[in-house]
Amino acid sequence: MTIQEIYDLLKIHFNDDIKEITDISNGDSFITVNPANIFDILQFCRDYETLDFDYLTLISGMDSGENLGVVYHLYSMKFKHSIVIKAFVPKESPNIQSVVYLWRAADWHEREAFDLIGVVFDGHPNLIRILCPYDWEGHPLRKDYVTPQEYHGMKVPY
Amino acid sequence: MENHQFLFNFISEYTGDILAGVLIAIIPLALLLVYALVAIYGELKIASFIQLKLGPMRTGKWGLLQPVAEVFKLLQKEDITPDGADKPLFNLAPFIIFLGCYAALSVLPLSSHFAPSGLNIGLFFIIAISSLAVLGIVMGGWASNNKYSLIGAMRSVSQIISYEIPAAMCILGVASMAHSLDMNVISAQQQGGFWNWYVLGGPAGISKIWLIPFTVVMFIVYFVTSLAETNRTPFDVPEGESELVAGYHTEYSGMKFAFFYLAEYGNMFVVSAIMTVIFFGGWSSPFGDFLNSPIWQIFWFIAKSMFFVGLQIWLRWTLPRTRVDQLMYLCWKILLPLSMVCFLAMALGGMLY
Amino acid sequence: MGLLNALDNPINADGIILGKVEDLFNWGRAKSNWFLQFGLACCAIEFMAVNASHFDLMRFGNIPRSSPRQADYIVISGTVTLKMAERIKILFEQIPEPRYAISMGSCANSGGPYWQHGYNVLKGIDRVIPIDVYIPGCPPRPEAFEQAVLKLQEKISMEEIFKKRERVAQEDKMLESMLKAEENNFIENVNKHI
Amino acid sequence: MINYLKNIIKGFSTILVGMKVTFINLFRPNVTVQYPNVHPLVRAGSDKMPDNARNKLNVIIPKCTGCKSCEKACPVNCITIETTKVASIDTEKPLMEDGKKRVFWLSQFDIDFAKCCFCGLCTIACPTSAIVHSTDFEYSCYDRNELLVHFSPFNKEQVAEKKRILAEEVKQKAEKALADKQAAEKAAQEQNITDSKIKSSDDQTSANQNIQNNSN
Repeated sequence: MTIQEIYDLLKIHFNDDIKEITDISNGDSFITVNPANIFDILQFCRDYETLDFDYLTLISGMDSGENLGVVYHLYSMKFKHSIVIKAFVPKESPNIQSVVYLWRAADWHEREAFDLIGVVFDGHPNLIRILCPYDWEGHPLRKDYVTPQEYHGMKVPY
Repeated sequence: MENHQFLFNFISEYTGDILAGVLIAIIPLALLLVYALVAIYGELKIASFIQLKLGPMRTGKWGLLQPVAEVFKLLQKEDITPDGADKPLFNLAPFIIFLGCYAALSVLPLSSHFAPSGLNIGLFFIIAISSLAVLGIVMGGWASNNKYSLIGAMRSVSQIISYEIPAAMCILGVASMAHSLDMNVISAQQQGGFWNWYVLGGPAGISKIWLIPFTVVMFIVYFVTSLAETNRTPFDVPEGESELVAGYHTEYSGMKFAFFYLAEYGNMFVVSAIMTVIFFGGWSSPFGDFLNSPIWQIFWFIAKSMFFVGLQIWLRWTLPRTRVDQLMYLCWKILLPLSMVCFLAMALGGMLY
Repeated sequence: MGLLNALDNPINADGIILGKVEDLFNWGRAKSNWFLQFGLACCAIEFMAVNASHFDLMRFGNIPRSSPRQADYIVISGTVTLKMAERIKILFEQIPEPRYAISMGSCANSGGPYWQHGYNVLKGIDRVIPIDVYIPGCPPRPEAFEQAVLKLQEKISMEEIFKKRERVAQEDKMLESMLKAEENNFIENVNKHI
Repeated sequence: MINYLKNIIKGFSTILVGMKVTFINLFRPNVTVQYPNVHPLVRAGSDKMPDNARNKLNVIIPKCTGCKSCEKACPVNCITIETTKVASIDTEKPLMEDGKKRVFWLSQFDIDFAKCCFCGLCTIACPTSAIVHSTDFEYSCYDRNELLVHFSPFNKEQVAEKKRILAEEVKQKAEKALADKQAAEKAAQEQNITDSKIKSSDDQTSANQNIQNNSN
């Protein structure tokens, strides 16, 4: 299925939750959805007969300035089609439903997104830092992140 | 005061004996130390040649002084005793291990006229004294207060104790054929050419030919167990670098580690020497009376032992490390049945001849 | 080297070679360096090449040990993150004296490509442990590493082990100068305010 | 039971095969190159160090134009270049390698090899190939500051001297310019006066002419 067909199918089932489709000619076109309903949408994507996205390639977090974004790359082993879904959450309350129960692969991806961007995945079984030390302060890949002067007595800037 | 008087009397009465004891004790020690230098150098070089490289090259000619440099290095290295360690046990462990192999040397007959101690139960003594190594290892592993040390020590204990049973079977088999536990007697029985060695059925005419397969298998079983008892690859799970940092001697540094090092090579020599005595004729020349004078006997004994040490080193750089369960499988399910079957055959041979 | 120095010394009339015990020990220390196996990033791959047959680090008497207690020097080969820096410190402190450290590659020297923007990279391992030899390169050639080992051996054979170690003395000196500078600053400030 | 014995024999024989392999290796010639004895530059064949090996960077100062392309190309900002203009009153008249007149002194050309990632982008960016990878790899050192290599031929005093000369020239120029300006202003004023005089005389002459014309 092409991304337009997927978009149409999702639009039929989820109506207002599916916001828009952004066409990128030489890259992955993506569909922006409502973060509140992300779990149902992704579950639909996984379970619907003609979609059958059984493989979660990647979850990445992003900082678009005023909002935090979560990007899901899905792939279907059966139909060989893929889709990119984006959901934007406000910086003040960056909460989004976890999809660990749909794909186990989401576990570490979500921890990484939490660690570096600070998106909070509700319902994640073990949402702790994965790359940075546990006592690290802040989320380093945010645009307003300020590099600390010192960590455990070690000077950080050059 | 009375005690002193007693001691004085004792010393004055036995001065000659004590002096002789000390002198005789020094010979195996010197042998052991010189051998350790040679073995360490040999190990490095053989390992390097097998890997198509050169090994130590820049310490003297062909790196010949490498072990000497290592001794000087280890002598001045800081001696660390960890804070949480059980200090007396920690400091005692390397010496106990060294004691094990040093004491075993005392009954090895270097030639027909020289054995540091002509014990008539030599083989039995060696089986008993080699258990000291286990004690030292478990002491070191426990006292280090380090979980890797402890796991390594536990593995080592289970391994050595398991492998002692097939090893004892092999020694018993030969003892039953030789009707003796005296290592000098066993060596003397095998004089008159390599045909009389126990690995080829012992000194009993042509009719012993049915025994040869059993004795050869027995020798192989003993060789495998000797590898396991000295914690050499492929059975060096107690110090497996990939899992436990350095096993039971993780926390040892400086001279204490040097003692572990020395004891490992010393144990290699001891098991090789036992192998030589019980299977390969001890000090006896392989060519009958040719070159069989007492001085040449020392040469034969050491040459044979060093051959097996070389074999162990060669095997070390050939095989990867076994898994712990494979190790136990090999011992209990293969070596023990094999050694029992061979023991029966050898006992039968002992009854017949 | 030490032994050769001793042999170079004049032989007196009785044919006795005079040399220092220190030279003998330094010779042993320089020629037998056991290193701690410790790889962090791409430099570790080059480090493996140094140990392998073609370049053969064992020629210099360098034998790998897996326990820091038995090692003489540690090779920091790769990017040191702040998380790892603390572990490196622990490992280095576990090496018994006299101990040495080689910093291999740009990342360990100064943070390398991450020196400007790496929020999580330690900008130079010498902020955590004292380094004896720095090897530039990204990663350095195996020959460069061997040269560093020779350089380390040179340094060891020059040391006076029965005196205070050079590095310790240096650290003391640094501390002293720092204190002095602080004092001077203080005096200057006071003078300004007066 | 048969399987069991077969396994034992198989295990034993495979060990013998492995030992055979290592035994053959024991007597094969080794592949080691002995570095301090045999330098990689003089080795034969494939053991020789490749020409494109990423070793220490070398800057050929006479070729350098001070364009700072390498500084911009460097992904880790390990190159620092400072140029000082050549003063016209300077007694030294430097030339480039190709005989052109030099416009800039390279008062500072530092490469910090502790930061350098040896990517070679600067060698590509350089228009005159003044910065190249050399074959030198033996420059490990005891102190990290030694890795900050100054390629500029000047030391601090010389740089200060050059800067002083330049400042002097600038000052002279400024004075000259000021003087020129003042002179020009003065001249202009004088010119104005004379101009007006000339103009007035012109007017007169033209008036005279007119008168003459009229009279004619």
